[in-house]
Amino acid sequence: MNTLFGEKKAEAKKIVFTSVDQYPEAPISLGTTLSNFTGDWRTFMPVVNEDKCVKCYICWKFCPEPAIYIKPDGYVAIDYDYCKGCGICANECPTNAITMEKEEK
Amino acid sequence: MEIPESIKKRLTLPAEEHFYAGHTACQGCGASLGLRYVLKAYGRKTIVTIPACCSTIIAGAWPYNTLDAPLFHTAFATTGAVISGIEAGLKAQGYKVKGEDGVMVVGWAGDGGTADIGLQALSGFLERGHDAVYIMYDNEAYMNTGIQRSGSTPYGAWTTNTPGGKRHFLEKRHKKKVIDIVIAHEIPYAATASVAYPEDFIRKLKKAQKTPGPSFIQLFAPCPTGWRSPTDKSIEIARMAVQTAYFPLFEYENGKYKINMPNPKKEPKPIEEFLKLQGRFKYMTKEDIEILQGWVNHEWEKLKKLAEVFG
Amino acid sequence: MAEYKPIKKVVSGNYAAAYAALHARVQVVAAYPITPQTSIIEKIAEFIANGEADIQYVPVESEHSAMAACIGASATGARVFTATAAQGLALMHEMLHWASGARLPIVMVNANRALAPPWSVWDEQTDSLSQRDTGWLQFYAENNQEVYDGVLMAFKVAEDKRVSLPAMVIESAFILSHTYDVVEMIPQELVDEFLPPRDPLYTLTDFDNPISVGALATPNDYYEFRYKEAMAMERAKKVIKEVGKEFGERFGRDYSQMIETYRTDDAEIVFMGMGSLMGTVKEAVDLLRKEGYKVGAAKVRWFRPFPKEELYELAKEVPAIAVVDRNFSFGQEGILFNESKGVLFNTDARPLMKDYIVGLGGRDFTVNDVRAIAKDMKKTLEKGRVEEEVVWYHLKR
Amino acid sequence: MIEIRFHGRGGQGAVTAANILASAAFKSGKYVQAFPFFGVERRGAPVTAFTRIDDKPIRIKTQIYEPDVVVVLDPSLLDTVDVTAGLKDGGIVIVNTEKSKEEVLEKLKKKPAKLALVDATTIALEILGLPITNTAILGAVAKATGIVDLKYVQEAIKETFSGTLGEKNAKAAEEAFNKTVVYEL
Repeated sequence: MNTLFGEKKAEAKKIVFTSVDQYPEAPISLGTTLSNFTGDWRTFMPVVNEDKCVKCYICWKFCPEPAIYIKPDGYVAIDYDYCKGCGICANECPTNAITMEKEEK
Repeated sequence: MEIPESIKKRLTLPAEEHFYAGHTACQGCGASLGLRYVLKAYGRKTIVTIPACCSTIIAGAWPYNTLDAPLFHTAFATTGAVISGIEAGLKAQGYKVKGEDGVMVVGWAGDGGTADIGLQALSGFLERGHDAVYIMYDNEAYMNTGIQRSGSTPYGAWTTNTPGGKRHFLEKRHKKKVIDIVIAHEIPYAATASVAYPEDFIRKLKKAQKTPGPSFIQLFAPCPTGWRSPTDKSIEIARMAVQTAYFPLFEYENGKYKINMPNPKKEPKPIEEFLKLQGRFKYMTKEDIEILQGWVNHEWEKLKKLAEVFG
Repeated sequence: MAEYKPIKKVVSGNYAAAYAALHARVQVVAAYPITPQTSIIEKIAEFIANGEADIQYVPVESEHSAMAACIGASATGARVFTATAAQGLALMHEMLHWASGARLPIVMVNANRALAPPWSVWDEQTDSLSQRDTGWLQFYAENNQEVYDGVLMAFKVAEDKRVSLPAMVIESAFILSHTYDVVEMIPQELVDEFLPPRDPLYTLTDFDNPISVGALATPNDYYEFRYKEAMAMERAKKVIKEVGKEFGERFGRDYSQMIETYRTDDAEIVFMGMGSLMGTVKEAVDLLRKEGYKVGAAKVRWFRPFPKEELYELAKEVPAIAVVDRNFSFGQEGILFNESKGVLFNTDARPLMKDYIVGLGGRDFTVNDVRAIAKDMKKTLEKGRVEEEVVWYHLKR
Repeated sequence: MIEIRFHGRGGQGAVTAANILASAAFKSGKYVQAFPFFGVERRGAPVTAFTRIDDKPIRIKTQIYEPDVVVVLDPSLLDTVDVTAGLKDGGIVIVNTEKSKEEVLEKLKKKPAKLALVDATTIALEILGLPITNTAILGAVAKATGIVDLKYVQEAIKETFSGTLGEKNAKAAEEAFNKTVVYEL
């Protein structure tokens, strides 16, 4: 699976309770935020140009989500389910291999 | 997805990720990056305490947890006290706390929760010498409540309760030097760090882990929403804060000061380089900028002197 | 079960509390000094200094931090104890909610003390009663023995998974805290049998399955957690009675009643109140009985959860109840009186009820005062109606 | 029930005396209660402390208004405090003083049934090297009232003060016991 969180992401699900009996006794968490796809916050989407990418991983380093992952071939890719489109990756990329493009929705 | 070993070697940060995506931080949030780095450094054998702040939300609304580590949400003023209690509770039950294989007890609080309402609890924590790490992520205002000034807000900054306008009413107080207050407690290890320099930050986190007793790191973490800055500029702004010596990176270790960045032998960049990237400073007059530059110069000289005398 | 041979000691209420904490094998104590609580923590510090106790002691910089540190420690699964009074309790207020909301069974002794201004260090219950909505169980001790027993029972009730809520054991400033009295202590191995190590509802130390505690809950979820807490408090009544009964079976002092009644069977007038003043009331009841008054006493041991059912059982048999409130809610009346009346509203129990505000700020409340109240109450009974509902009994007129 | 009131000055140990007396009585099988007047007195100010002794558990939680016994640790208090206030008929007054019976009686507003005098200060200075009279005076209490045996007083003293300090204080009590003069009035 092409994502940073792999199986965890696949297993993540929304937890919604319809009866008080389903709630835990104390307010403790029951899952991760991986079920929350924040990709729809995005206006501009980062697009990676592998021809320019030098595999420095600066974009990976500075992604606040994190939504950038490293593929087996060493190039980076973006998990658009989570990427909010902040543009830090594009701004920090030393070779301008990432561009922010208006997203068709 | 597992990163290939050949690539892992080339990464400048730990490959392991213990900070889940899907969190609800604003676009370009410096604080969320900071949390990501903390968990990279310490892994999941870490108990994190977060008081009221943006990270309360970032870390996940019930029933979700953004952290792949135990997390206790607590009241605004209490970070220092709660981590003291967690450390005591762990020790009482025979856990090793801090050190390479110990449980890491981490307080993660904003500047308001540290410089203002949580200052007393912070002081108590430092003074008593608990084995825990307190990280103040500094975005220079109460961002979670909607951008109000804190003790850590710099001179000249617009906030919603120090608004710039026709009558020119801006923040007229200089940034509170929380790190200096912390150092006055003469704890074993204190440092400043920036999300623009994660390798440096993680090195400092590791040092804090190895050093027995309380450690404190003040982490500069831009907030595009509150700073009225473009979301893609967060790292650039944080870098500029260091390069202008507005927020120099240094360490205080066993009584000795060490400046990491910028280079003390070189003239820092003018403060305007930092200010111009952010809308919050747009109401500042030329005189205001001079006043702020004067403060930066004074503090920078002071730090250099400290590093020279107690280096 | 080993045979129970009590160890009798002459100790202050504060020392009784400290010994109880020691015998309960508390693991963490975080506290801040305040008169008249201080000697509890001093005594515990002395236990530690003498090597009699293995306790992580956190001398914090405020009561707000004291409760915060207790909360942190309790969330790791440790057994946690603290103590405070008045101003300190008020400063803790925010964190009291936190402890109960996070369902942490911390036990705290509060030495009832009047709130300033004007400054006072003397007895009054308004400090603890104004925390009645924080989700803490509240046990009011009549004497030093009940302070000791109360702390041990409070841990057992609070830590019961059906409850998992914090508990406050309340003693009177000086009248108990600094008064030396004979206390029967329980040998350690028998305390251990009664109170096994804590088995927490959750802990922060499960690193393989990490949880967050207390995250933001939206209007869609918050409500259910409050209901859960309300039900836990309701279940606490049953647990209190079970634990109180077990305590009686093991150690001879039965606490299965949340309201302890004294000579109420044929009583026309029952004095109802909480804490140390009820000792004086019982003494007065004996004297007044000899003088021909048909009087009895009802001591409310647990104010939270409020023993509604027991109060109803009492009220339906008794023509008149004189509530002695060492507390006051401004804009209303004495707090026990107020709550008691409320409990009876939808029942067929309709005793004449009057509220006597007594002993605020440590004003001494004596046998003669109880006699005067009995006389006044008798007049009310003869008239068959309550004319003056709230009486500021000691007021200089 | 016997109710005893101690008058002293802050720092002289009146409260400790009340507690030790209670412990001693407890050792002889009694129920006891001991407490200070709940004030905020500092060192040197007049202080009051109380002990109740009974054959059955003591429930009453009020201050003592009508004592059976009054113990005065500091003779100068006779001039400033009405030490016999509320003293029961048939009551006993015990005073640490070097003055004569007549001189003391002149200062008392109410004549007790029994007056016991001892120069506890001199005894304390000789044995302890300090003018702290709270343990010595308990010897006088044992002698004048018979409420409690001297040996229990000494045991209770040794439990309160460990080691040589306990031994010395116990000796002071014994010395005072022997030197106390009791007048039936």
